[in-house]
Amino acid sequence: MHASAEPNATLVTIVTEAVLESRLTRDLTACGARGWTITDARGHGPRNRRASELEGGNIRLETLVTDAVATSIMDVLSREYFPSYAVAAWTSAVTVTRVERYS
Amino acid sequence: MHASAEPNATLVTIVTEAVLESRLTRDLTACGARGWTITDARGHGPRNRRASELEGGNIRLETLVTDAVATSIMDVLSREYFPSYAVAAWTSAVTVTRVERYS
Amino acid sequence: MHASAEPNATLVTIVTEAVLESRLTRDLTACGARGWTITDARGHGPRNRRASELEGGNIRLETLVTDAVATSIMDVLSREYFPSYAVAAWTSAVTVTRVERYS
Amino acid sequence: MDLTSTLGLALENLTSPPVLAFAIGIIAVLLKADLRLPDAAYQAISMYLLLAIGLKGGVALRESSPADIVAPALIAVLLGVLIPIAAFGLLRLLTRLSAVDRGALAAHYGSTSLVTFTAALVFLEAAGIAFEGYVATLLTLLEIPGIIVGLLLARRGQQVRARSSQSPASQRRIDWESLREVLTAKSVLLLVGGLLIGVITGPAGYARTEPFFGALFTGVLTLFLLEMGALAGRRLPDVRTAGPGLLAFAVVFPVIAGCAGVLGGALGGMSPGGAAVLGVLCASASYIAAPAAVRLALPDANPGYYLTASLGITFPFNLIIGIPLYVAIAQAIA
Amino acid sequence: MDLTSTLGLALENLTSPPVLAFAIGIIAVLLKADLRLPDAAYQAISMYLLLAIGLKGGVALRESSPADIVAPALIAVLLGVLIPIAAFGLLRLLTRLSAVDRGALAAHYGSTSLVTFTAALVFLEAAGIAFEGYVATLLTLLEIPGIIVGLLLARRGQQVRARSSQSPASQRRIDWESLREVLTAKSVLLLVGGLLIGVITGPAGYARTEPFFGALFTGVLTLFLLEMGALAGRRLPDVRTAGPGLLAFAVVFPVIAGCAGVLGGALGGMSPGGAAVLGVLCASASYIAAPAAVRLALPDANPGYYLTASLGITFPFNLIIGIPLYVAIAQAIA
Amino acid sequence: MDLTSTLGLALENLTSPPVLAFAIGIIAVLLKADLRLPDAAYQAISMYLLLAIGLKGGVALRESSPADIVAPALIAVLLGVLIPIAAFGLLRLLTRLSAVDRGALAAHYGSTSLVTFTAALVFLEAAGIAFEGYVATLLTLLEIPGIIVGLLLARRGQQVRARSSQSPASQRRIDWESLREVLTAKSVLLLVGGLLIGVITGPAGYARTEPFFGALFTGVLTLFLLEMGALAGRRLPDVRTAGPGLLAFAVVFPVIAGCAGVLGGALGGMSPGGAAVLGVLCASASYIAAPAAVRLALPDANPGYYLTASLGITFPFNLIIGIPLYVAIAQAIA
Ligand SMILES: Nc1ncnc2c1ncn2[C@@H]1O[C@H](COP(=O)(O)O)[C@@H](O)[C@H]1O
Ligand SMILES: Nc1ncnc2c1ncn2[C@@H]1O[C@H](COP(=O)(O)O)[C@@H](O)[C@H]1O
Ligand SMILES: Nc1ncnc2c1ncn2[C@@H]1O[C@H](COP(=O)(O)O)[C@@H](O)[C@H]1O
Ligand code: NA
Ligand code: NA
Ligand code: NA
Repeated sequence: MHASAEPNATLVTIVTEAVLESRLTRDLTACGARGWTITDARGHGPRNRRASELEGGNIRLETLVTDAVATSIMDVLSREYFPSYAVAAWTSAVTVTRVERYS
Repeated sequence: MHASAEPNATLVTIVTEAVLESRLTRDLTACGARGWTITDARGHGPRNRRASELEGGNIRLETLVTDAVATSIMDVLSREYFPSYAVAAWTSAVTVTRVERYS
Repeated sequence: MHASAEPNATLVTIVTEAVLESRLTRDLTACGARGWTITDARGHGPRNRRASELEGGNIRLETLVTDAVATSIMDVLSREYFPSYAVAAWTSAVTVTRVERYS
Repeated sequence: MDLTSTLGLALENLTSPPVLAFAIGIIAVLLKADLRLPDAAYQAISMYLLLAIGLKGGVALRESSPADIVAPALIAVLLGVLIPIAAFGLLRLLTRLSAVDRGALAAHYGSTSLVTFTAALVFLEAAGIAFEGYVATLLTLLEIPGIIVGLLLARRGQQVRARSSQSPASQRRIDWESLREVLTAKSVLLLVGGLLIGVITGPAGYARTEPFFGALFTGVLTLFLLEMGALAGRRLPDVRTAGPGLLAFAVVFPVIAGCAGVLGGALGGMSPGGAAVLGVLCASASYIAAPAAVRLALPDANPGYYLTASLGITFPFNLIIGIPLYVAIAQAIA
Repeated sequence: MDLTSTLGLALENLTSPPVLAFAIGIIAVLLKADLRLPDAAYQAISMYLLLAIGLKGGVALRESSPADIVAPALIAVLLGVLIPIAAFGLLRLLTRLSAVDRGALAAHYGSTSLVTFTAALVFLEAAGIAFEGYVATLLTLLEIPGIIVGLLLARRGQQVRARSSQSPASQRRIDWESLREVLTAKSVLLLVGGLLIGVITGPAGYARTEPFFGALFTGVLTLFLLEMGALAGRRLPDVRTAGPGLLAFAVVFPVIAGCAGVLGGALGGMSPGGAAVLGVLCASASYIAAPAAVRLALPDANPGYYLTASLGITFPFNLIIGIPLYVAIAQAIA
Repeated sequence: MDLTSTLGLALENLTSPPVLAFAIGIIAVLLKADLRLPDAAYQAISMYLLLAIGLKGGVALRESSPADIVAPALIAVLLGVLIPIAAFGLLRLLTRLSAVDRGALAAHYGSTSLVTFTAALVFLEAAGIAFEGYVATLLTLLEIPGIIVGLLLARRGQQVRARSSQSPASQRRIDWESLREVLTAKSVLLLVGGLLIGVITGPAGYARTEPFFGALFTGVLTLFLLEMGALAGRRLPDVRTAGPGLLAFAVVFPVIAGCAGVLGGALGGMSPGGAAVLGVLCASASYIAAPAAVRLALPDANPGYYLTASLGITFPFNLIIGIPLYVAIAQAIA
């Protein structure tokens, strides 16, 4: 393993339609996430059915959470977002120093 | 291992000159990528030779693919992009739930 | 392991206040980083005390470095940035092809 | 009003810079070029148009007596409720779309299009036809109700179906909190805000901002319609898949709703110009507020239907044919 | 000058489009709506305002004899040094804030607010009150010194405390390199650049750019104040936590500094209009350059104090009450 | 035309707001400050300038008889082919650059610079010198051919070398698909679109958009040249490394090509003003379309050469000295 230290947190990355931003952050908070970082993005995917481009394209949201919170976020996404909206989401193992901030 | 589950997909991240966007996405499609997410970016690198800043700086592209597609993308980058253009690229192991969407 | 190859570099991701951009890149260079990629971002965190929104929100900076450089970056962050500024930072293990560019 | 002057109006509209810019925007898409404005410019110009319309409307509103406005305002709200219901019904006749898709379309046609309204004002001013200053108030009144009626129609349709099929998706409740954010969006506030500023500051205060909010208006709209042409043009490939029923709806319904609006305006005692503007408001379909609200509240509705109909067909139709048509009808009636 | 005309000035200010737009921006925040301009538009409009002020000031500067400017310029620089010292002292009386927080606030009140200045010019022009063309020069002179004095005051306070407590954070030195970047920022360069262009090109050259830099000015400011209202409004919830001492400071200190400015202007031989502008410059608190510099140099200072005071209280106070007040005082003195 | 009036022209140019703003932009870079516009504003203003030029040109085009345009148009296309060939040849004499780098430079000097053209129009209008309305058509005709000729010259040079050295990079084919996207870019479409709108709508339609597209033009250009100064200034450090040969080329070649353009215009029957504009078109080097196309098609060409020459040297040279020079020559010839 080549990283500075063993992974001790999970990074969940979610790409979805910009119109969902406020609903998504509310859902993340409910799952236990205490922070997130958002950038504006554009993209292309296998489905490509979406609302007006007028509202801007996608957002790319990252949230650093515990494993348990990550699992509950992926559950909410699977249940509430995947069936109806344009979403891509993935998790990865990362290392943080102030782990108490993210749990 | 601390992620929600074992990694089951590869995330390829490519940072390059904005003027290459359409050529790059065509090449990714040819390699088998079925989706990608792009954000506008700026940067600094060891080479730093590039086209007009007028055309905007860099793009940062992420594509979630299978291991095989990732390998073929890195091959194309090494052959067609690294020699002549400003590019930084890396891959990492990530976990997705709807793995069939990315293969 | 599912990535194209074993990890051979460390990706440090830093999210912080936009007003710190030039100071941060100077510090990264001093730590040995030879390149970085920046995107504009917005976010929410457990502290949320920051300068004027007038100066724009956050930046999200990524730098691909060796393990040793990553450690020294995290040290500088812990000493100089964490106590006073809004920062989130994490490291992860990634795979690059032209490893000499990043060390 | 005779045919010659109607054709004259139509020709004047067709050769005006805003409509020509719209055509160039569409042609650019066909040539695979991208004439879109940067997103920030698009947002800033939208805000400018809304504030300018509000301001000018507010200054004019000072001169209207409240008594003059009551009837047109009530008629507008009534139309805002009836039009989506009529759309929902007509779509059942013309198409085989599901209740959700019909509700989504009803929400779009029940609401209004800022740019179509703006183009109508510019057209009337160029043609020297007077209209009431309070039409900006009617725009504000008509923006939201139609969307809510459309969503409720879709929801009712879903529940009827759900009772038999028990599909879990249809059990989901509307997320009113998210919807509130969409519906109290910038547009209503900027219009109302502009109206208030105009009413309070009056002609003297307005005069100093006129070079910005007044003189530039047609030019800015021209630049903006380039972008709208690009947006509409990107919807054109989907027109083929929309089916003949939806296509017919997107052309016929605006005319019906437009006539209803003109008639309502005339009954409410408005001048021909004002009645024509109410007609345009009724005929136009929303392409900003409604899509965002529908995407959140009715994720199963297909954007391929509602965006294509409102932005790809009805918007160009109104811009090119509808506006002079409703003006001609209003002049004939009055 | 009698009370009637003072009230007339106040009313004219309150019903002007820029001030009304500011109010709408605040109200929108209370309604949880977001009327903010896209960031790129905000930046571009700021650059436009700075260049336009510089240009116009430069053209007027040609007509001033250097002798007329020397006294007001010296007085302005003196005020730029004294005002932050006075603020630092008054804050010690009124609040229990630490030296760092008081220094941070001193830096803000020692500097100036472009938009308050702009609004004052627009107000004077609307009221038909003349002022010296070189006031833009005074704006430039006053922007930076106050910030540096404020930072030094904070630093001295920190060192005094550090000698006893030995806290490591207070040993950190100011990062002058980063600060230089902040302080030689766009604003000073655009102002000075505009002044130079104006001086060299003169009335003839300016005339061709007047439709852009002159005629649009009030309208653009109106659009911009919508955004400023949104920014100020977002600070309002923090006002409660700021404490009565800071609140009092944010209202009382502008009046004191404003009177000092008016007096200084009158002593320097300026017209009532010009003295009023110098009063506005002294009374206004920076909300761009100072926050950025303070954030870098004094990270331990709480933005909740300095942003709330400068942007949430003093800015609206000056815009609504301060400007006509300083004008009335200047007219009374002269 | 005598020397006095030539110097008068030069001075008038040097003291005009656009040129002064350009100088401020350069100076800001030397002071390590950043006066750049946000990217979205840069894009939006570019679109505005292109549309405005097209529109005005189109309105004027209505008055021209097609017969008048044929000769200048043919001459323009001819120059568009000959100029890059001449540049390619002269670079072989003056420098030791590779064929690829010379081809890249030829592509830049074969194409044109929108902002230089715009500045020339503003200069002529300020000086009260008439020019043909169809010059915007010539701009459109000259933008693309020179780029393609330059790329082909570079490619031929590469293949000649490749036949002996067998380097794999030179086997790569030009990616015409990507190039098509770059070359059918916004600029040509906006110009042609604007021309069409202008031709169709005519003076009456244009009049209503004139406050936006006409009156603001010089002011907007002034703001824009601030940014162009920043861009050019950022290239200046590279001038030292460019070598004396390239430096000489970047100053001498514009004068040669400018004279060719003026002569061609005069032979084609254009007025002195019109011939001067054709001279400016020939003398100017592209800094948008050409760099993007060259970066894609000739990745091995060094941007340090072509951007520095076109943006860092030739652009300021034309703006400050070239434009009045070509006008003076045109007036002397005619
Ligand atoms: N394989 C992928 N890699 C990265 N991003 C993706 C991928 N597939 C989809 N996306 C992103 O997810 C969004 C929604 O995808 P879709 O639901 O297929 O339209 C796209 O617009 C992309 O931004
Ligand atoms: N070590 C690095 N970490 C992250 N991004 C990098 C790194 N090196 C280069 N880049 C990005 O890749 C782009 C091209 O690098 P270069 O080819 O060296 O100019 C830069 O502009 C950066 O955005
Ligand atoms: N858990 C998290 N995941 C991702 N980004 C975060 C997280 N917490 C904080 N951030 C980012 O770091 C910035 C500063 O956080 P804070 O210091 O808590 O205000 C926020 O504005 C976010 O952009
Ligand atoms: Na409607
Ligand atoms: Na002050
Ligand atoms: Na040329």
